Amino acid sequence: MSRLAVVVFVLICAAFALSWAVRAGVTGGDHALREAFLVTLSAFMTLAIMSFMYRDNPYYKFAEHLFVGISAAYWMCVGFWSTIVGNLVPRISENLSEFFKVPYSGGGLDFDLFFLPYRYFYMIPIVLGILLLMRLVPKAGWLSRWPLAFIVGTFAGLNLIRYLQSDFVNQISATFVPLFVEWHGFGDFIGQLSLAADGQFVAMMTNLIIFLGVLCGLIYFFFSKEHTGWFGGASRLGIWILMITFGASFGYTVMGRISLLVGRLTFLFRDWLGIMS
Amino acid sequence: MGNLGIIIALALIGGGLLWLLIRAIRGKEVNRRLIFVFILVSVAAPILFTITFEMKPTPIVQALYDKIENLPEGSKVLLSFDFDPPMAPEVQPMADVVSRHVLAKKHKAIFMTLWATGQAQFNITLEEVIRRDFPEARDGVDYVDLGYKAGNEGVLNVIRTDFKKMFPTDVNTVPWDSLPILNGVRSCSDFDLIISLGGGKPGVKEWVLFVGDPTRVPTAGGVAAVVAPMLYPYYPGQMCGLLGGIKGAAEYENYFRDNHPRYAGMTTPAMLMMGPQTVAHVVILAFIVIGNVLYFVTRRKEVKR
Amino acid sequence: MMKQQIPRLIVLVFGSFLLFQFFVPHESSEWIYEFLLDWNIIIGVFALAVGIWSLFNVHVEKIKIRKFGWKYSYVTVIGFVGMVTFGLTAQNGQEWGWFFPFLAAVVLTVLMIVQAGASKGNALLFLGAAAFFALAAAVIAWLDTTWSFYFQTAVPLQSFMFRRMFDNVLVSLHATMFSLLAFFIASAAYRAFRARNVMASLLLIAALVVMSRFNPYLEPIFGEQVSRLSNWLMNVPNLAAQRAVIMGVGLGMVATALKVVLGIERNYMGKG
Amino acid sequence: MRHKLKLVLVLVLCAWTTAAAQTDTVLIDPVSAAPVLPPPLPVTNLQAQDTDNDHGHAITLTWEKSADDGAGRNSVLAYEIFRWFPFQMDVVDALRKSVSETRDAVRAFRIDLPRAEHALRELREDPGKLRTLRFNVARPDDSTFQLTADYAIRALEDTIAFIREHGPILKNRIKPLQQDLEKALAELPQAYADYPRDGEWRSLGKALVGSTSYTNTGAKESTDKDFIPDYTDLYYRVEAITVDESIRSEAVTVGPVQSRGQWFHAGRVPVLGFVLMFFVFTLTFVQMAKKGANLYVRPLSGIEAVDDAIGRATEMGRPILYLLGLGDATQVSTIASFSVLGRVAKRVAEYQTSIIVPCYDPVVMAVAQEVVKSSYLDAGRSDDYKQESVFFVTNYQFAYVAAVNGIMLRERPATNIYMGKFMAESLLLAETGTLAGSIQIAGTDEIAQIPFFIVACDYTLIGEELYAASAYLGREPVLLGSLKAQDWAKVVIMAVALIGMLGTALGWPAFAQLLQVTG
Repeated sequence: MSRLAVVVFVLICAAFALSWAVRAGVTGGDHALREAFLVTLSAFMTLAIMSFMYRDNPYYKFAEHLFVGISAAYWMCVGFWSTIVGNLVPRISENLSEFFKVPYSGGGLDFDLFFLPYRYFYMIPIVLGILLLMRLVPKAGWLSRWPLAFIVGTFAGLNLIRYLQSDFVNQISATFVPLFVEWHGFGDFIGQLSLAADGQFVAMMTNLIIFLGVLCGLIYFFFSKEHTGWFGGASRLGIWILMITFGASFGYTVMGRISLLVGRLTFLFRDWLGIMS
Repeated sequence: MGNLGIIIALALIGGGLLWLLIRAIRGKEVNRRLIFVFILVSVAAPILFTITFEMKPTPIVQALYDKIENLPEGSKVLLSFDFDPPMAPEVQPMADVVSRHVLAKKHKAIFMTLWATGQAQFNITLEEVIRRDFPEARDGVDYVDLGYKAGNEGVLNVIRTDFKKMFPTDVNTVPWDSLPILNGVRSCSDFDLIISLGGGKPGVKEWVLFVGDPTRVPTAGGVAAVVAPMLYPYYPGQMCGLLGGIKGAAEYENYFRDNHPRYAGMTTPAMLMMGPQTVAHVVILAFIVIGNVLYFVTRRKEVKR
Repeated sequence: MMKQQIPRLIVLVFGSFLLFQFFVPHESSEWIYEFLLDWNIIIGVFALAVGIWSLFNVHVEKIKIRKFGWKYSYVTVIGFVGMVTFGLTAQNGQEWGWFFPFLAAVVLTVLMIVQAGASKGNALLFLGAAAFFALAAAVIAWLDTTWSFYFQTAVPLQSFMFRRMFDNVLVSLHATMFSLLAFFIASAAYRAFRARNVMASLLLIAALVVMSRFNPYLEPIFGEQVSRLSNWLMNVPNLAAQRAVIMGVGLGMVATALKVVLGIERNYMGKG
Repeated sequence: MRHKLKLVLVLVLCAWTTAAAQTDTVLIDPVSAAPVLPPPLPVTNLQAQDTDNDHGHAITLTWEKSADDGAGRNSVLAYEIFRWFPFQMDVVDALRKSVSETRDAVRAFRIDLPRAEHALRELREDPGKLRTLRFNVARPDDSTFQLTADYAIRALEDTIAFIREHGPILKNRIKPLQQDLEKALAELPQAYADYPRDGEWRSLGKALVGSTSYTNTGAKESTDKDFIPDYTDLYYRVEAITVDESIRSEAVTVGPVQSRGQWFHAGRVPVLGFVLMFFVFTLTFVQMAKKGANLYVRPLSGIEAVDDAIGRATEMGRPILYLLGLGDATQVSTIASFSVLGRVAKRVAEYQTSIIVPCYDPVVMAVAQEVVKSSYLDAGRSDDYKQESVFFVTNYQFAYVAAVNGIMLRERPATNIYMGKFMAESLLLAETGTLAGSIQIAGTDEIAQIPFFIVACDYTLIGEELYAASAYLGREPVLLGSLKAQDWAKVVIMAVALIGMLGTALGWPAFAQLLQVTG
């Protein structure tokens, strides 16, 4: 650790200690010290992460590693409560759920399946889970493929069908837009031809563009045909439309990202430094 | 004082950009860290010295507003808080204003969350909106919080057919059957409107795909700007309205406040946030311009060589 | 056979079941469907354990081989153990009693175990120390009544320390990390939005139009047209492209899922 | 035109009837006005059948409007629907209620006891603790009452004693109650069969004026309120009611009708059609491929980059960073990413460079370890495989990002490959990668994130290309065959879309309706 680093460290500690003291003074009331400390702590974390924008440094490393540890623990605790206590226990045994004080969801009356109370069948996933733990045993590691296969398999089937319906059939039928909006014959069409945004012509053009856009987009995704000739043209049009879209949604996103920064800075200015109302 | 500050800040930014432009014409790249500094200033300044504007709602925002406005009094509206503190700056304002609107129209509000972190977010809305603006609203009668259940889309798949199975009690472990507000609610089909507020996964898209589509219940959303474009294809067919990012929230706040004088004094975080938005957008636009100037200059030089 | 065929069979059976379950509204199929979803949740519980184990392995390994920045691994371990402790205990009353000594003892126990794992040779010494600290922790837990373990109700998740660590450390770290995007999006825009070719230019122009639309100040300058144009971009080309991509992705997903169910694609499953 | 006429007619009628009513009420006092409004005519042709495409426990009623609905005297306000309930249902409900209540009580006791005891201990030690007591003691209901320490102690003692005494009793009461409930439920079918003895008609709700159908959906669990048993004779009754609830048409009864679950969902036929189409396509083309039909695939720059990238890493002697994204093992994009990982890892093993795979989800990690291991096995370098190279970081989005960013800046990988499901972190990762000077190849189906990858990465696989990637890298005929199948599916989509489009355009919506998925 170089001398400079030590000096910087000392300075930073001093600065935050000071801000802690000031904050405590400002807030007052009982637990003032504690509350002030917590705010200062989170301000420190904020700045430690932001220092990454300059370059990688010990403070960022510290924050990063703490982040990993705490978040893993948080995820584990929540998982424990919501999954084990919240979902597993109430389903397998009444006594256990009484011990964990969660409502027993097996229902007062369970019915038999193959002459066994059906909750016994929850032993199967538990066994699968134990097989998953077999990974930790080098010799029996391959056993863990069974639960993995189960998870992957079930959800492959599930997603297959759900996406087929929603991303597919529904989207296709959504492309069935009327080409001729309120069509009353050609003469009529010529008669009131206008470029008004809500006019008939514009509406028809819009529908047409959308439809062609979808087709070209799909053509771009063709893998087993050379993109040459009219086909190539269409696919180029397709990728152009895609690019426009991506540009647009990039532009749209900037807003959101800035909001987040606003959120953080507001915290620093208002809750920590107290220099804004 | 505020004005002075903002003027100085803007002058600083403008001058700096001009200088960078000149350097660009001379063919000098802009240092990454310099860009960061500019962004920091352009966001920080408008926060310290506030600016706000009036704005009118875009149709897709209007659609959600009208939907809530026109539901018969006492309809059951399900609001799902599918976001977390980091996303909160964007989504919390929507959650607040939409909840306020729902309760103001005397609808029955049923709150839940698919994110472990959503519960804390709801508590904020509970304090800031429900307890403050609607002291008369009773828990379990006018609104109820069902809390969080793990399982993401799994939860949706279950509650689509059987709500009680996933939520046997509300967040305060009051049993389902003793909550009057939930009388006649068996599955998601029994709601008149489903609103998911979130920006991640599971979020609005999952609600539409796993619940909205199969049950044909009108579904709307308030989302972080990043996912908004992705949801446009679902409107108006599979969704009945969408608030995209802080602008959507600001428009909604503005429109709601103008049409419900009773809440004229309400907080409008989203509208306040439009100030930094504006300046930062200008700065980024400027940087894009500078980048292109630089590009053409360098290319001309290469051509010369 | 056991290593390959059975997993493949499992995938085929459950995959195709859930595939056709969709078309069978009957109660019994519904019931099995929900039952299977429960199974997945339950298996997830055990996955948790695997994850934690791996986490510890990584850091023990780092410390063992003195990998660059190994010292920080202690931070991770301490943070983890501390947070877990907060997540399983809660105060009974207002005062803290011996909670923090207990916390220290627990942390030290785990650290000693980690050391034992990382050390070459004198592992027993560390294990001994671990045992000692564990004993200390146990004694405190036994005697001190100001706080207690809550395995029964989710009280600890609302407990003071857990919530505070979440609100003041986890959230601020998370939110800050997220907000860095504001900077990166700017630098990325500066670096990449250059009219090199048609595609890049389209990307650039679309972005410019949409961005300048979210901007009350630019309204008078560019006029109504820009916001109308950006609305058009959002509603027409965006809609078309999104739809095309969604369909393509849906197609890819369906194909992949089908390959998995049919056992054509089994790269995700180890061999040998 | 004709509709318009009808409408006008109806309006006139309404106007006339209401006007008539007006004058009447004006003439004579409201009390004797009641009989003036005669009961409306009943509904006709009332039908009841099991609801289609459901899991049972639901009955749909259909009828033809009363002659006075919208026409005639136009006096109908709504239709009230009744079902015949055997009194046995009340018995069941009562039992069910007491079971659940007893359960709740027992649970509450179990939670309260330790707290009460602790509170008592605290108070005994120091009465001053009364302020911060974590237990609200029972107190008399009058505003002047002041809570004192010894009152609280006494109250707590009472509470504890009460719980200690009654807790076990209640607990023992649950089982017998349940048995009674089961017995009662067992007798339910008989009770229904006894129609019309020992039962009564109860209102289910109202259907608005003008409506001609009502669906009575019940719970499927016999333990639930409003549970409708399947395969049981049910009887329904519909009455037309007027503004004055007491004036209603005579009831029309229908029954017996039984509800049952269906074994096939007719509304989802189109989906089934597509599933079958996929089956056929995939299988045919896979067969063709196996027979060795040569299958052209157009080049994808992103894919070709992979090889060079690995070569580059080898030259620089730096590792390759492969990220599977935030998806869990259940997501298809993650599965696709697994197979890409397999290919990449094989190459890595052949070139004898190293690969780092930080994972976000333990299950994904487990699978990824299997994948990488077996790829090393295929490359014949199983002893080079290090389990630590595939590890779990944390299951918390931005903590994961923070850690990965750290890895990028410290290990300085020559190449970063992002394949799978990515969320907001995409740009964070990609920009950091650029800072670290790595070649970056990305592929995701998260449309919202593609722009960022396009902007910050050297090569990007857009949407479906991610799913094609493994086939491209593997070059196995089987997988190429499935690519071909996907393309043909696209052709079908386009054809269908075109036909549907023209169909709607030429006012022939039948085709579009074919594709309507209901429910």
